[in-house]
Amino acid sequence: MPARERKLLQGNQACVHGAIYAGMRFFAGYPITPSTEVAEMSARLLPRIGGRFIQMEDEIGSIAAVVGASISGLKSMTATSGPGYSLMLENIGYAYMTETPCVIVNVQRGGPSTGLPTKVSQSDTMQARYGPHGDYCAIAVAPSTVADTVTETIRAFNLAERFRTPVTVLLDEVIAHSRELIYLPEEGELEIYNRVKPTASPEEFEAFALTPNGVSPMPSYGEGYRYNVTGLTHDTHGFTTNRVDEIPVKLEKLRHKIADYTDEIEKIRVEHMDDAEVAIIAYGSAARAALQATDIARKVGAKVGAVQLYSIWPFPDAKLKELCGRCKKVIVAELNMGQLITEIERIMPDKQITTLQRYDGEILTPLQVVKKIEEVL
Amino acid sequence: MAAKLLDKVEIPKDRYEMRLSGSGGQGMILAAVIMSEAIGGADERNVVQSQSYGPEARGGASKADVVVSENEIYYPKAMNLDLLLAMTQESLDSYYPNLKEGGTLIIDTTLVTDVPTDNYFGLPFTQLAREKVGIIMVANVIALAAIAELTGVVTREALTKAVLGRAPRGTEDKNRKALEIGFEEAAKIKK
Amino acid sequence: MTDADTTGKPGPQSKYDYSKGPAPLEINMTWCKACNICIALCPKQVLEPDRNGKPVQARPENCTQCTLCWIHCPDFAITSNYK
Amino acid sequence: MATAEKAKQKSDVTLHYLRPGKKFPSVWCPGCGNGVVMGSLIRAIDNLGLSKDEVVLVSGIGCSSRLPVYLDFNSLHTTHGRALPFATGAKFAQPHMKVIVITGDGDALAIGGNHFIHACRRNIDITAILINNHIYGMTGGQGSPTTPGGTFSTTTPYGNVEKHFDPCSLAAAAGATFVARSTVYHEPQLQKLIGQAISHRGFSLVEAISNCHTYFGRLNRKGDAVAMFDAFKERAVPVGKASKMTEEELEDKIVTGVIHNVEKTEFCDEYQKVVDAHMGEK
Repeated sequence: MPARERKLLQGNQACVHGAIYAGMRFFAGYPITPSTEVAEMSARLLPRIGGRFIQMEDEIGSIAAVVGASISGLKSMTATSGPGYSLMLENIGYAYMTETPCVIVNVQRGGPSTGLPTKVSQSDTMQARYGPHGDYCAIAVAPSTVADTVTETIRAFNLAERFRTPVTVLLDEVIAHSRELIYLPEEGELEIYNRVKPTASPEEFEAFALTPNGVSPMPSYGEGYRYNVTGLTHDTHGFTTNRVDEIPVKLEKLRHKIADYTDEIEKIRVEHMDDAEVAIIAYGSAARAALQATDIARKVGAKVGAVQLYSIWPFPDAKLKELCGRCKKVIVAELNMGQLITEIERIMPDKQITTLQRYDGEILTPLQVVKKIEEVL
Repeated sequence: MAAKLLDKVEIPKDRYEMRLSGSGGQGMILAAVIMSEAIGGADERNVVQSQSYGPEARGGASKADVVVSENEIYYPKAMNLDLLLAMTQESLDSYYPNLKEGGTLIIDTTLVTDVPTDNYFGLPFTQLAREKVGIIMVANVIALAAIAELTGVVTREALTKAVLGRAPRGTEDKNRKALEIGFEEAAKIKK
Repeated sequence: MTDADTTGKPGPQSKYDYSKGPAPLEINMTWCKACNICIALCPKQVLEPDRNGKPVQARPENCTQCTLCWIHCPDFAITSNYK
Repeated sequence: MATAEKAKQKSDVTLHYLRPGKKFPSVWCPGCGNGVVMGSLIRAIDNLGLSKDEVVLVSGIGCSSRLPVYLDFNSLHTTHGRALPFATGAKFAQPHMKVIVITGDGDALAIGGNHFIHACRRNIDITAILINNHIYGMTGGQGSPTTPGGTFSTTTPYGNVEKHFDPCSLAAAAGATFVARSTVYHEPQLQKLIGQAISHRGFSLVEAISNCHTYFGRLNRKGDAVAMFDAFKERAVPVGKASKMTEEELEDKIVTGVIHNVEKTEFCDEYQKVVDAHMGEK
């Protein structure tokens, strides 16, 4: 086997490689630190594979163009950061309602508002779940290394196509701007999922048909299925409805098509949890500090384990509960004032849960985590 | 046991942490990128390269870190520097406290005059670039060559390949020259 | 109430000569919202409102097929009926 | 009989483009000009001989934006003001499709104002049909960016103190390459202009002056639909004639016809050149 060459890539650049591997052929975005390299790399690479890049007038237009392109048949993505993500929420909500697959990369930075453009944060954790108004079920994945960013972006596209839904990739400034040597996956190495196309004739086609797994086959514009797409609550044909018997059907579809299949979405990394008395739960760059601290603390005999979440939403309730079953104490390490911890407290009311927060624009250090381990032990 | 945890912990020894520092425009980030690629091209060691980002990257103090390990690199930032390259007095003053005991300090004696230790390697990188190559822009390449020679973190061959891989077209000769000077001058002061 | 009220067709009192064929216009009284535009724009007073304000063909023999009524009908309720 | 045959065929052509399964009549008030524009659009598309599958109708929010759902095309009813960026994505993804945006004065010029000027600037091959009734209809008669100074709406109860946009001048200045205006009274002209706009390669705007007698008419004593249609007839001045008139003479007039028509490179075409030049590069 010929030696493969590693590439030195930033997280933001790796994200584009992953997206293209997954089939991305359309990118619309608006420059914002610290996500801009995603747009720059897309602008450079997409024409080379016959794809399309457009810099829109703002983030609202960017996600709108992404949804329009996806319905027209191209796998589409946009990338932004906190303030831009806030602007996108309107049409991310539209994508939930219209069940349009697309990927939104949010390279988190400090907030609220313009906040800290060049500093790391994980304070959009909850926004990725509850950002747009209304009831729906969200999917968010969270890489922590440059290599992860490739695989998680691919996973984000696969999940978007599988579940006909927008998927958020929660990056953060540290991963986005760090360079690491990575192997890019070779053709055929990773599985790529494409949206299910209708097999019914256009006459029999029902745009938002109820199916056993809740996902309706999705044609592209121009394929003969002239259906209506609307952000208004609609019936299975795509027509607006105000009927009390039809509204819950739509909302339950949005929820159950994801909530009933969480095992296909959840992904957790576990280190040293077999005999751990203390578990550290983290994601993204905070998880790297947690893993490092676990490694350090283990060497001096502390019975500590690390649990890294690769998918934040839907929250892996059952799996996490099972993983932490043995240990009495849990440390939640995150770069915000306590967002992930609310979910942990919800699912493990019987445990002693400690929070380790950092929100000064810097990444948690392994020694800070070790210190916290020492406190709770 | 618990109370003594912090006293006992050690920064993992499988990591080699470098910081290349200077002022904006001296090419420290590019140097760190080249160093990372040189290491990556040579063997299977892992590398994480990071830098200060933002307004400070456009002038003023500039730093770029390279963490090298044969194992998976968990924490992406430097914790305890094995090597500090300081191209200016300001960067030396800022980052010297992060250099671990017994770590390697390399300074540009053209611009650094006040060194808080006797245990260091000094070469006039900027002056060498100006006088022997004709452009000060390659001072960072001379420094990279010196790091390779003095620490053995990467071979001459791997570094040369990485530098030439990044050199803009038409500057290959000057970069080659800069590498030679760096290797030679560093060999002279190597202990 | 004549059948003109519900069908939009000429009533029995109309002078329209059915031997010449069906009435010039077909009016979909279900879609019509009685906006009065067709009645007002007709230059030959072919149409008159019924008691609901919807058009009936009071003087179908006057129709010149000028198209004004149906091109301005916002509800596609009028079609020309010449065969 | 030939003329009558033609008339018959034309009068029911609209029915062949209505979406099966969608209930009629429409949601609009009796006499609303939106329906007239819908008829013009259908007849223009039919005249061009476009297949239903190659047409995408995109709209935002507002009364006019309800139009696409009634028609048997690919339709995308989006969020307020955002029809143009959605359309941009759809068009750019499949440049061979005919993408037509149905929008209103509030949708296109207030909340969507930024998208509007940038779609014009890019000269992307999209046709925007802006149904201008000078007021917000769906939310109940509030002032819009085209509400004339001094007129009344529910949010300008003492008369509008703001200036209004001229969508055609705005579009032309922003880079649109085909700009035309007509009214719902001048249906044959409106239909013809829509046809020209769809055929035009580049960003085209057709401003259709329409009546909201329910709010704008009632609040400003302009009468019912018929009275407003009559006013459009009175106020319309063809663009050729208007060029010989003074500013004062043109006050309160509606200049109709092709306002602006130039050739410029189109966005998707230009991007395709980039793709052709760099395809396959590593």
